[in-house]
Amino acid sequence: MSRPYSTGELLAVLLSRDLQDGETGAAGAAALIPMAAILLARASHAPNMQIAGEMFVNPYPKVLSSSMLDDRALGKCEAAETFVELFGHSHRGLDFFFHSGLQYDQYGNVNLHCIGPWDRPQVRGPGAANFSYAIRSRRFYICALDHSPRSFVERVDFLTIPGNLSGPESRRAAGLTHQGPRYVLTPFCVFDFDEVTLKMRLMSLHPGVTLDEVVSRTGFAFDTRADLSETKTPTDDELHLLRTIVDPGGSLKSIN
Amino acid sequence: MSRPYSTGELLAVLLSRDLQDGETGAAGAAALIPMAAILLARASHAPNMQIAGEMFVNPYPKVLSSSMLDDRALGKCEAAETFVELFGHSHRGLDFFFHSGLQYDQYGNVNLHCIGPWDRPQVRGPGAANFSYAIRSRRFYICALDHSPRSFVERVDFLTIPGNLSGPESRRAAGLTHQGPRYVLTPFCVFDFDEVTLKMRLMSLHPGVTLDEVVSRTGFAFDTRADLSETKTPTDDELHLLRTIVDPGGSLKSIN
Amino acid sequence: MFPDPVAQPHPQRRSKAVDVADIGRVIAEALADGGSVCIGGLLKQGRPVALVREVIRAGRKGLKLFSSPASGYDVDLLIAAGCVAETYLPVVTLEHRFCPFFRDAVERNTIKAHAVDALTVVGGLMATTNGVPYQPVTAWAGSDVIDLNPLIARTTCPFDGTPLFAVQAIRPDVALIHAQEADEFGNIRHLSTMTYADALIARASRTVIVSVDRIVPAEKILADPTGTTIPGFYVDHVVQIPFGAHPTASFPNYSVDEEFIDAFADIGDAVRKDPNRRDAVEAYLDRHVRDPRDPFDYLDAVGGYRRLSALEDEARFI
Amino acid sequence: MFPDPVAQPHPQRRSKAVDVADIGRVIAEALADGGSVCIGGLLKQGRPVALVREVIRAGRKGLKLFSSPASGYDVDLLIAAGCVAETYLPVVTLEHRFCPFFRDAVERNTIKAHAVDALTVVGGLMATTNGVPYQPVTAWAGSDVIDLNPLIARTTCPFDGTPLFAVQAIRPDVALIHAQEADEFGNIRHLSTMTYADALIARASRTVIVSVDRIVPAEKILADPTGTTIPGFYVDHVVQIPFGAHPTASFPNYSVDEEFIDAFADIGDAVRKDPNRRDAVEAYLDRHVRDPRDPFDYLDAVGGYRRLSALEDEARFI
Repeated sequence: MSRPYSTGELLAVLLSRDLQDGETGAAGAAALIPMAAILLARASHAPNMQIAGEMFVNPYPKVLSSSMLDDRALGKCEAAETFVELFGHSHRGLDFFFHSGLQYDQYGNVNLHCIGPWDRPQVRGPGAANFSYAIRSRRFYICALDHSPRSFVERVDFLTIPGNLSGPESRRAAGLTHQGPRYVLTPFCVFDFDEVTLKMRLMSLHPGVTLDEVVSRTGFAFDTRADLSETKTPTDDELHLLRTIVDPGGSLKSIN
Repeated sequence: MSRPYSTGELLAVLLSRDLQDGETGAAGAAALIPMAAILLARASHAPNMQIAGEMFVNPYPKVLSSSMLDDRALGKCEAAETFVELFGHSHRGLDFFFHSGLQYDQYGNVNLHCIGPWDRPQVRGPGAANFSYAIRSRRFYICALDHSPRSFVERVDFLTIPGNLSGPESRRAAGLTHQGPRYVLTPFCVFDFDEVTLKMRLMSLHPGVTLDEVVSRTGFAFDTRADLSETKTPTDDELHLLRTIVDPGGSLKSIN
Repeated sequence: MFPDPVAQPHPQRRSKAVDVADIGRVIAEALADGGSVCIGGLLKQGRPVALVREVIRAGRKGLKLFSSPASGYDVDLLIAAGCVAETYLPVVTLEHRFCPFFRDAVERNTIKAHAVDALTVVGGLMATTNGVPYQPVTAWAGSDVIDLNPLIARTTCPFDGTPLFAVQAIRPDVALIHAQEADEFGNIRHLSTMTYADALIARASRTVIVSVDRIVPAEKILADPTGTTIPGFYVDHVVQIPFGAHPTASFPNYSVDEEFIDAFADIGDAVRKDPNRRDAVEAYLDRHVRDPRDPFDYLDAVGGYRRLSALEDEARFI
Repeated sequence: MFPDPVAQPHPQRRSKAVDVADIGRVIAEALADGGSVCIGGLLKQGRPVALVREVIRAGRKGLKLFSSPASGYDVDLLIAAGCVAETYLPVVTLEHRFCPFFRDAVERNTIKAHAVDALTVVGGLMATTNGVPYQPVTAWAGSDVIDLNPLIARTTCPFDGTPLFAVQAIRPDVALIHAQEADEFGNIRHLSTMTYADALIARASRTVIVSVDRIVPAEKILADPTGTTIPGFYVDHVVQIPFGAHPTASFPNYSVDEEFIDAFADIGDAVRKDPNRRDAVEAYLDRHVRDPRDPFDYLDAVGGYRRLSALEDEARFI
């Protein structure tokens, strides 16, 4: 592509813009893009960002690593916690968290466990360490690098991370009171969720991507926002900060 | 007195002899004599004594202090814990603990709360941080420096530390399965507890003390062991260890 | 929807450090009459006594007091000043003697001193930090403390039906804590061996105010993250107050001022025996709490550098 | 009745240090077929892989596996060797790829991989350390993990009747943990920034076996008691095993051997697609687990000093 940024950089920038100053959030293992987003937000408009909820507080990594749960990635940080404190964080919730998985459905539920039946799956996935952040945090983001009919399905085979379940009534019945999934970011587009149906809704297309392309990659029917727009691409300032402060090693560049 | 040891030294030595190698135990605040007993046991026959259950592990104090919960008293130690870990210890219990109080009754119950009625006491005491060690530890010792009819009463006004409650039936009903109070040490004598009635029973008289003296100081009737003996006083070896290793500052000498 | 970021100079991270001259206002704003306050430290160590004096200076009344399971001088001072309505304190003692004002207030029935134990307070704070409504407790039997304890209920184990107890989550309005070091972002370091329930209290409380002996550069925190005992995001305000724990200790920096505590207890015992001597209490509170304009003034009033350096020496040579 | 102490030379304190040559026997004695084992560390860090290899060498079968909430290589190795009957593991992953033996075993239904999450395992271990039969959990809703979780029950809050969950206490037979330092009395020091669930696992387990990079003089522990992450009285055996976490990391001493892990996963993926290649697994297990007479032999087999010093360099220069 002739774009001056990679998909990884685009998604990190998009996510970073939605993180507010003073918020507390975290990314789990295998979360290069979310971690970059948090660090970029902190380096730009959100200097009071608190990176906490895993087993460390406010890291200053020297390199952007694929997992933040790794001393290679941690660099300096302000404090260490343990899984006991994580238990409390999981109950009290964060402002934001991130998830990705094997499958995503139209209600923003995520499957990390299995494709096919639980008892005899065709594919057994890794499972999820912690789905409570999805329930207790104020919102979460889905960052899906594989956008295909295989991964964007009508109904997840196994519901690991609760998103909007089967819609408003089911959320009420389960006692889910927070926003749940806020945006779904893929290499092709951004979805938000319809306020009434709580289903995925196309919000913006990345430059050069057509609606038909997203339709063909998505295994369920979805609505489109009346104000469907082109995704606002990274500014020079954002890319500069990202490449000099957040990801000097260029890990995001290889994500396309 | 012409005795070559103080009451404090005598009681510390007596207690130390009953602590076994490899056991885990602790003393709380205001526990000079129990702490000396533990340290003496460790310095003599019990090198694998684990001093734990409060907020530190295996201290090596430079001075014997009135409270072990004090950095002045702690000296070096092997680890620090907090009240969260103490919560767990309190449930799982120790091998031994020590208690003293405002009042003691014939069943070895201890009152640390009030003399007179709870709602309008004549004397309000300090309360007890933790009575669970009395229940969950394998045994505990009562170390009573005030042996008088005012403190040794038929029935405690307030039952803070459960000893043998009202006897075997009450212990069963409350689900108490450990030994509870093992010995009561005073400046005049040692009581154990009758295996059947679970009441205090005179076991030995300190040198020079008469049965009448103990009777007159005790506010309830008590049995006497058939083999009532004179308390076995500290050996030279014990006093030497006590004075050189455990209490070089001589804090125990002033307790008479 | 993702906005274009507005081009602007990047803002700076906010400091949580409060000037010592403003700490009274901060405490007055955080704690209302009738509010609940939880005090860190233990007995004569690491108690945030300077912050407690600010509570008195703010004139707070009707407080509900929580603490790590063993408390003494500071609680007695709050009671002496008439700030307290209820206590949830397992132990109130000066160790070698009773707390006279606590004793007197309970005996005269002017405060409600609830019967609780360490597991009540610690378990209740644990429940809050764990984000659950209660903590199961099984280690209770036989004591009158259970029957009078207002914070517990009986329940059964959902797996085997065994009867057990529950202590309800405790969420104090304000935590007052003292430690040795912090950075301006509220990352706290205890240098003492024991840290009592301080981290637990900080995690469980709505507003957390910490006094420290020294505010240190943030680089010092980053150089040793495992030394941080309370991460900054649990802390609302941090203030450097020299000898802020006096007359209790702040190990390893300074030791307990036992004489000072005894002098206070002597007044308390005298007043307990003769209520006509109440003016001695007011004189004490004036001199040590109300009159000093700031903590430096207080330190002059309690003996100045001569006394304080002796307490530093004691901590160093123990 | 207080005996006269027998005059005798005072005995010495016992060491908990095990010679590396004896650790296999110690593990074999502590862990029976069908027993439960809980593994410390996290993902590719601080996993006690040398101890895990001893479990395989001992020929253990039918094990129930617990771990800190995220596990990978070592769990996959145990499954590859046929030691495992059931897993209670929230996540099993190599992060950049799946764990092939775990995946294969579940897909072929040769192990029972229970649906649990971090709060199940952590809450269950917390209940044991707290000495209570269960831990309340309220942060669950909507996930299929709840409905399939064998360790939880529904209950209600005894204070207000709100429905909530309980996870039952988890008490593993054996904990296997790796840390950087210990003294001979089993006082453990992690030098890594994160310590995961290691202290919790040690407190919750019946028998605790810890491998360390170095056994250090007891004086080093006494000089910094707040650096002790697991007090010795929770620990049964401690053993110095050079590179005992390999191929996972032991920060700050050495980093992850990613290539080594990938080579294993490549074998696993090949066998998963073609079960006739099972001999490749046996060859791997022979070479890296069964044949080395001791951990030094193992280190030679995985690349000797050349490879290991590169891992030390990586940890130092990160």
